Formats: sequence, C-alpha cells, structure tokens
Amino acid sequence: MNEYLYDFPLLRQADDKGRRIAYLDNAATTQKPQAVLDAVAAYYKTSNANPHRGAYDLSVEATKSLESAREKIRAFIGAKKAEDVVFTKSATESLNLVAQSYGMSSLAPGDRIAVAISEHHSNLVPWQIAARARQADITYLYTDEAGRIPSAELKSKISGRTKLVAVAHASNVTGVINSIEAVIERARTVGAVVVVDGTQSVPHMEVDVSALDADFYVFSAHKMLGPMGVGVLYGKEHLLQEMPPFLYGGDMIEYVEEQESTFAPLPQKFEGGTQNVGGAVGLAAAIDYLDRAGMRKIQALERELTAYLLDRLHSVPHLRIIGPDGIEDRIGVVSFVLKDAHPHDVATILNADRIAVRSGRHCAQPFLHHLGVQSTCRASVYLYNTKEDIDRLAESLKGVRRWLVHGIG
Amino acid sequence: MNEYLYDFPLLRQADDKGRRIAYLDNAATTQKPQAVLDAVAAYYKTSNANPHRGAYDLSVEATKSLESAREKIRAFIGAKKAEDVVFTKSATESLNLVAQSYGMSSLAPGDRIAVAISEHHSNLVPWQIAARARQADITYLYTDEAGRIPSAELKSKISGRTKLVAVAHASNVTGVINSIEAVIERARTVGAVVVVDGTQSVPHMEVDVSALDADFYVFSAHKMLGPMGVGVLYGKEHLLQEMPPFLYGGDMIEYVEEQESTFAPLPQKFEGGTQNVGGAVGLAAAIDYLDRAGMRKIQALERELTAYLLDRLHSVPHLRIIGPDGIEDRIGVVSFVLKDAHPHDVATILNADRIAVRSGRHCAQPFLHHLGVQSTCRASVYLYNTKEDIDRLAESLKGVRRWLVHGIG
Amino acid sequence: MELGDLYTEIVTQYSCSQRHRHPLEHPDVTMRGVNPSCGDDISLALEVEGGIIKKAAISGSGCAISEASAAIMADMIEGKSTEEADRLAELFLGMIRKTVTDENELEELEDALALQNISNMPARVKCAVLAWHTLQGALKKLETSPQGTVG
Amino acid sequence: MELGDLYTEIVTQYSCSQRHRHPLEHPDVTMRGVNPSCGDDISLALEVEGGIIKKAAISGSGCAISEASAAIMADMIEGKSTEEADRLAELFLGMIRKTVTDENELEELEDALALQNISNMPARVKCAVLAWHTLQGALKKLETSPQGTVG
Ligand SMILES: Cc1ncc(COP(=O)(O)O)c(C=O)c1O
Ligand SMILES: Cc1ncc(COP(=O)(O)O)c(C=O)c1O
Repeated sequence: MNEYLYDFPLLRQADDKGRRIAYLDNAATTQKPQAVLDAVAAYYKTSNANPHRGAYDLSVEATKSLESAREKIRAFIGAKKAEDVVFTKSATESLNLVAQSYGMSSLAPGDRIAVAISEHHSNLVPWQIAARARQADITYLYTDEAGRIPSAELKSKISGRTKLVAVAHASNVTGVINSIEAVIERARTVGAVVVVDGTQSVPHMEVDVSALDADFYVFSAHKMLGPMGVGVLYGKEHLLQEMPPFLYGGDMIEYVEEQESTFAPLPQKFEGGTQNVGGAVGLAAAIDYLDRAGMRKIQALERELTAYLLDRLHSVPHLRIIGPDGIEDRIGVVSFVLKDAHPHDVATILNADRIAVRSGRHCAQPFLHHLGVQSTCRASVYLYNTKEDIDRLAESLKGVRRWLVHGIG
Repeated sequence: MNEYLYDFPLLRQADDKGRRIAYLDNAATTQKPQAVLDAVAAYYKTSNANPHRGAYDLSVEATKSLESAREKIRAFIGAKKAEDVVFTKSATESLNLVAQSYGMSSLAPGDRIAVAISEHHSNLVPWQIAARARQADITYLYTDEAGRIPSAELKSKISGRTKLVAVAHASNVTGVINSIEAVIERARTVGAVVVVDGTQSVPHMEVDVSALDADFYVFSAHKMLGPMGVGVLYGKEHLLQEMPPFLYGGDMIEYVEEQESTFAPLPQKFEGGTQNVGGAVGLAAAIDYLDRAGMRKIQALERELTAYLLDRLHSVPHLRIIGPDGIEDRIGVVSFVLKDAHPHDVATILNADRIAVRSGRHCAQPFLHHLGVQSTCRASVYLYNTKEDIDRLAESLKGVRRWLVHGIG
Repeated sequence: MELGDLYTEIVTQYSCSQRHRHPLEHPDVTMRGVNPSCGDDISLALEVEGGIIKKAAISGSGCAISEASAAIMADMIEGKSTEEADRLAELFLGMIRKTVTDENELEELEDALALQNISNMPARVKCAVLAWHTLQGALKKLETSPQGTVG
Repeated sequence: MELGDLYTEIVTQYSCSQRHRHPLEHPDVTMRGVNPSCGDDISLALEVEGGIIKKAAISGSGCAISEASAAIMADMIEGKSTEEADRLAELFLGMIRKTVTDENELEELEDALALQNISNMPARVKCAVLAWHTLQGALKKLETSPQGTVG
C-alpha cells in the first residue's frame, strides 16, 4: 500500500461495496491530507483575527500566520523576496491580475502577445480581452501532434513586436512539460516578458522561479494538497512595483483622500480586502507535507505511476492517447479517447466502478480544436495514487465499449 | 454564561493566567463556531472535487455543495433567484467587480457617483478609479457629527446626473445603520443604481434585498462566523445579465475560439476559476448557525450588549464616543477616543489585559478626516460577547491614562 | 443507480441509429445546440409544411445519451404539428426535472421514457435535454421569423 | 512582555516633551513620515550648517511610542553631523530588527535604548521606527538636492 494514502481521509473511505475511490482527476483538484485540515482548524481555533490591522496579540498572530505562509511559498518556488509573492484566490485570478494590471498598462496598439495554443482558458481568455482593449494582437504558438511546441515555433512567432509570452510550464491536457527555459531564452532576445502558468507544474516538480528567470509565475493551492480559494502570483519586483493595483479597498492603501488615493508597498498593493489567512495556512501545511515527502521523490514516484499508466492504457483495445505516448518531459496527466465511445459516457461508466476521471474539453477548447478532437478523457495521478488504481482504470476501460456499442454488449 | 460562547473554541480558551480573551473586534472579523470548522472539514473528507466539471459522483457532490450553499445564501438575504448570488473572495472583490464591470461599462463622462463619506475604502476607492477612467465625478454624501446622513443630503446630492449611489447599510466606524430605504427611494426618482455594502449589516440584522429593492448588495463570510476567503455579490438579474465578466478563465466560458470567446450564463459568468467550495460550505454552515440562533434574537441580544457597552463607556473619564451616543438605528460597533491617549496605545494597554479592540483609521480615512479625528479605538460585539467582556473593557480603560500621561502613573 | 438503467438497449440502439443522420435539402429551420462543458454539439434541421414537421434531421456529435435523446426526439416529432412537438418537449423536460411525475401523462413520451432515470444523474441531465432544448429553440425561431427567411 | 517594560518613565516623559515641538524658521529640509495603518503622521524639520544638524523640530501627531521615539531622536541628533545621525539611525533600526545585539555598541543610543523592548512587540515596531526612517529620508533628500532647494 502507498505510504501517503493513509494521510488522506477521503481516499481511505470504502463505499458500501468495500471499494475505495480510484481518484484520477488530480489535474482538476487534489485531495487534502489530514495535516492540512488540522492546520487550518488550528489556525481558526488559536490564531484567528484580521491580520495587518490590530494592535492586539491575536491579530499579530494572524499576521504572522499569513507572512510565514508567504515565506514558505517563497522558499518553495525559489523566489528572492517574500514581497514578490502575492496571494490571490486562484491561478485564474493571478493570471487576470497580470493581464489587467501589467497587460493593460504596458501593451500598446500593434504589440503582439504570443500565447501557446495549448493554454488553459485562464491563460488565454484574459489575453484576448487585454489584446482587444489595447489593440494588440495574439499570435499562437502551435504545437505538434503530441502537444509539444517546436523550437522553430518559438523562433518564428516570438519576434520584435512580441511584448509578452504566455505559456504553461506543464499542460493540463497532454501532460507535456514545456521548455520554459527555451521560451524565456527566446523572449529575452526580443525583450518580451514571460508569464508562466505553473498550475500543473508546481504540484509535481521542483520549480525555481529565480533560476528559470520567469517574469511572472502563477499557481493554485488546491491542486497541490492545499485548500480551495488560494492562489499565488509571483512576479519580479521591478515589474510588480510599476504595475497599478488590481483590487482596491482595505489594506492596500496608504492615503485615501476624497478624490485620490496612494497605495501600499508590495505585496499589500495587490492584496486589497481581508486576506484568506486560513487558506494561506492550509497552503503552508500542504507545502510542509510535500517537502517532507520530497519533491524529487514525488516526481520519481509519479514518473513510475505514469509509465505504468501509459503501459496499461496501451493494453486497452481501441484506445488512443492524445499527447505524448512516452514518459519523457511530461507529468502524470494523460488524455485519451476510445473509439466509438464518447468521453462523457466513458467517464460515467468508469464512475460506476468508482473510478474518477475527467471528461470534456479541459478548459482548453482551442487546443482540442487544434489537436482535432472534440473532447477527451483524462486520467491524472498524484503521490497518493497506486498501481491498483491504474489497474482498475484499465480493466474498467476494457468493458466500456460493451455498454455503448450496440450489438457488442 | 452566554449560551453561544461554548461553541467557539478560540473564545473558550483560557491563557496561563486563566483569562479568556474579551474579543471585541468583531467588525474586523469574527470567530468561528466548531460547527463551521466541522462542516468545512467534512466537505474535504467526503465530497471534495472540482465542481461543474466531472461526470463522476464526487464532482456531482462538490457541485451540489456549492449550489446548496448558494441557495442557502439566497434564502438568507431574500434574493429571488440563486443565479443572482455570485461567489467572490471578499466584499472587497464584490465591490471591485461591480465598479469594474458595471461601473466601467455604464458610466459616461460627466456622470456622477454619489458615495457616502462614511464608506469603507472598499466601497470608495474602486469608485475613485472607475470615476477617473470614465471621466465621471464623485459627489460625497456628508454625514452629521454623529455619522448619520441627513435626508437633505440625499436630496441635494443625488440629482439627475447621478448614475450610481454607493452606500453601506451599516458603518464599520460608528455603527450607524443608514436608511437604505430612503437612499433607494431617492435614487429611484433620478434613475440611479444603488450599490449597498452590507458587510456590517448582514451579520447582525435581518436583511431582505428584494424588499429593499437594492440593485447590488455585497458582504463577506468571515464577518458572520464563516471562513475567510468567501464574499458574496447579489445583483438584480437584468443588471448582472448586461455586465461583462470580471475574471476570465475556466468555468465562465461557453466557447473559446482563437480570437474570441462567449461567456456562460449567470452566475458562472462571474465565477471564473475553480470556486472555493470548502469556503462556500463554511458560509452555509455559518448561516445555519445564525438561523438556529435566529437573526431577531441575535439583534435583540446585541442591542442589549450595545446599550450596556455605551453605558459602561460613558462611565470612563475623559472618554468621548465618536458616532451616535444612543442605541437607536445602530449596530454594536462603537468608536471612541480617550483624551491624551493615542488609540494605538490604548489598544496595546487593553491587550495586556487580554482585551481585543481595534485602533486606527478603520479603512475609512475620508470619514475620520470628516469627523475631525485622526484615529479611534473601536469595540464591536457579536452574539458570543458577554457583559463581563464589556466590564473588563471599561475597567481596563479606566487604567489607561495612568500608563501614558506622565505624572499620573 | 446501475449502469444498466442508463445504457439500456433502447438507448444504445438509438444512439447508434443513422435514421435521422442525413442532410435535409430544404430545411425550414436549423438550430445548433451545445453543451460547452462536455463538448456535445448537435444541429437540428426541420422541414415544416402547413404546421406539420415533415422531416427532422440531426448532425454533429455528442455522447450516447445526447445522441439517443436526439434520435428518439427526431423519430417522435416527425409527422406531428409544431405545437404538439413543443408540448412533447415540455413534457420531456418536465419528466427530467421531475415536475411531471404522473405515469399516465408520461406514457405519451414512448421510447423517450427510457431516459427517465437520467434525472437521478445530475452530471448527465444536460446531455439528455440538449436535443429537446434545441427543438424548442428551433420552433421559436420558426415562429418569430417570416416564412422563408430562417434556416 | 509587561506593559511596564514598554511604557517606561523615559518613554512617557519623552512622549509628553514639548522641547522639539516648535516650527523652524528656515529649515534646510523637511520630511513627512506616516504609518497609514495606525494614523501616526509626523513631520521632521532640520536646520543644517556645515554638515552639522543645528536644530531638529517635530510636528504632527502619533502614539506615545512614536512621539517618544521622535523626541529622543531629535534630542540625540542635534549637534551631530549628518553622517553621524545617519549612522545612529542605522544603529537604532538594527537594534529594533535585532541585527545589532552587542550591548556595548548599543550603549551609544543612550535614552533610545528604552525602546529596545519594542522589538518583541511586532504591532508597535512601526511606531518606534517611524521617526528614524523619516530622518533617513530627510538626510537623503538633503544629500541629493542642490543646496537651498529642499524644504
Ligand atoms: C463596511 C465594510 N465594507 C467592506 C469591508 C471589506 O470587507 P473584506 O475585507 O472582507 O473585503 C469591511 C471590512 O473590512 C467593512 O467593514
Ligand atoms: C494549466 C492550468 N492553468 C490554470 C488553471 C486554473 O486554475 P484555477 O481554477 O485554480 O484558477 C488550471 C486548472 O483548472 C490549469 O490546469
């Protein structure tokens, strides 16, 4: 049995038929270890107050809880200063913040934004909106059939007019790990700023934003064992400094006069309103959990699970993998389709065997369109998954077509 | 002993000197009953998944958790349809959403926005920003010395050019309950839309947004026993329908094509990114708790506590109350200053007696400026407070000047 | 709920049926219906003569449930008046929403009754109702447009 | 931490002191310092002659801690060179941040040592350092502006 599984209450539970859930939708959200739930509850039971505001001990403790979570995140992603780490509610909010605040204030008519066609809507639609507002153009970086961005594409699409490049570190559809190093290297030659969507990478691999030299890097707590409602935006200090605020209100203010206001220093400038301290504490506990397990060990373990998953999927008749077939440069997110079986039906049939996979367009419609599929099933693993989960998936998949294709059943 | 106190783990705890905390900073954030913590943990242990997306049971349960929280909120505030209730991360985000989405799309140069001078920065700075961007003007509704908006002010300041009125239902500085009915009545005569900041009212009194006929109404979960990281925006359907989205990304999309996108129906249009289901469940549990206690009973109980608080504060030498002295039309938020003692020092000295009050400008700088004070101390009660808490406050206040004024000590 | 209650023989048979999967030469109205979240994307075309639906054709693709539902619907409405078709759509939606529960009343839905169980599967409700919502959209379009200009 | 360690006689005496609370007629530099969250808002004015701070004056208002800190500072820097004042500010900030802990080194801060305990009260640190940050700001302004144009 997997050494982590026991820490996750939801995954331990057997249903009335004695079956545990085979939870293989980790790219959508992950389950939470007891330690994270306990940390959040402990915060509310001993340290809860509005941070940054009170002169009393409890408020000081709440502030410390928030700031030590920030420091933990800083260390986890290799940021230079805690001030460069901004709390948001989700990766989606982080990306909207960058598009609205940085994009709207720095893009000029005729500028180009290079966006990978493989992006999640959250790193694509905000750029459509900013581009339209600023009369800039979007240029797509197209992938090959496996979902990889060829380096020729970087060269031809990232040009002198390109002011910004938006690309995910890892794809939530194919699992491909993009060469952010190559993207940034190319962007530097034309002076473009690079926004990296790390939502699928930070949970699964060691990330060092300083070594990468990323300009912006975003992710969500709920995909890395943390609670929902917490996102992170890392940005280079000089960029964050120059950007206007995003949400205006309490705690991000220096002076408010009747007709004008001046704003607080980083990171408060971007943290208007009462912050989700409980959520930040939960993310910090999730990072502790991941650190204890060790990101390298997690990566190795997931690599093994992914190899096994690919192998077992290859054994299912009529199954086609969408994305790379091999184990190199990928995370454990695998999309596939079954001949004559709609992904939605496949997911329903797997569900009857208590196997959770996602079906649909994965918030990546332009990418699916580019790959020529309407929708896919997607299985995605995390450190608590077992080979047994994958065996159950493969076995159940073999029975799917019996239910659907008239005359087989 | 108070019948609710026992439900709140943080408030039950005695320190090494055997003292419970006298928590009187409820206008900043409230403590959480065990029932709320349990509901959130139970969600994560039995129903956690990404809602709206999966075809498997767990995802259906997560969706149900989110939607039944929405329905509970709808009923609690008397909204007509659950679709008119939008989840945000805070009252601050709700107000920014309205200012950006409604304000920016509907205001024209020369239009006027009437804002009460008593507003929290969150219902003031976003309007400064929108006004500047749209070349509209802000007109302030000034209060009298007690912090009340005279009806003559409504009449003279809300005029034909006024397109929007932003006003709090209850003040976080003086506790004054504004006559939203009168504001809305006046606004209707000139055709202006009214944005009500209900952050301090919803936790403490029965609110019926339909009976009030408010156009927009916002509040925060963390000030009503719920978790941090959850806010609510109620809006009239026809207004929400016409507004552009605020955050772009997953789940708020219908079609995404390479250069354009169309958006999902209400409320998803405003809920881009993975929603904080755990937080919504916590807010629903908080509403259950408040409903069980009964909002009328809570209001009566707080009225009694507030009368007692005012009475005891009157007994403290050199103390002046900022805001109304009486018990009519107010909530249990009381600001005060002590002669020759800076509020910050007062709070520190009270803290030594384990009494938590807030000192400062309460995110309402223009209001304090208008009232002619630099900062105040603020004590604010909730259903779990006791007369003993208030006695401790009054006693401790009597000793404050001894510490500060040289020659007295 | 058991899978066998969902993927019944009726459902799988209809979902593979090609009967209405052909283009119409002179459709009086066409309407697209989409479930953006799962990717179901169908088009319904109708030929209407003197208030009677002469032909119904379906294109596009979706899951077994949405395809079966569309095929059953197309079968049912051919030869019926547009009012009748609209009433049947209401009845079907009522069955799924559980606002209509009277067995006798529901009898009229014939093979579409095979989809009644869907109302216990919230994740699939959208699939079952897609074709019928599309039908209602098509009928409305037909009604509000002057003869001959829709399609 | 006990209150008596914070509101010591030195602190309360200085906080009520009026010694430096008068306007300067010809300040060479003035600088405003604010803690927006709590409302401390002071102004520091300096008369400097030949690199020596001749007069330091304080206006505005703040809490006891910030006022005491400002009064102690004004007392200390009068008669000192601007470099010396800057060095003392660094030393004071080092004491509060706990980066300087050597008792002998800190001796130089004289009465300002009374504020050492503040470093254990995160909520009040800002109050204690306000005047010293303002001093550093003023000295920087003085340095970067051509003689006679600041103020
Ligand atoms: C009247 C009022 N409006 C708005 C807010 C902002 O609420 P939040 O910080 O939860 O966004 C507050 C509380 O800080 C408030 O008291
Ligand atoms: C690659 C990628 N980017 C962004 C997001 C958006 O994350 P969230 O929904 O937490 O804002 C997701 C997940 O849905 C994702 O997989």
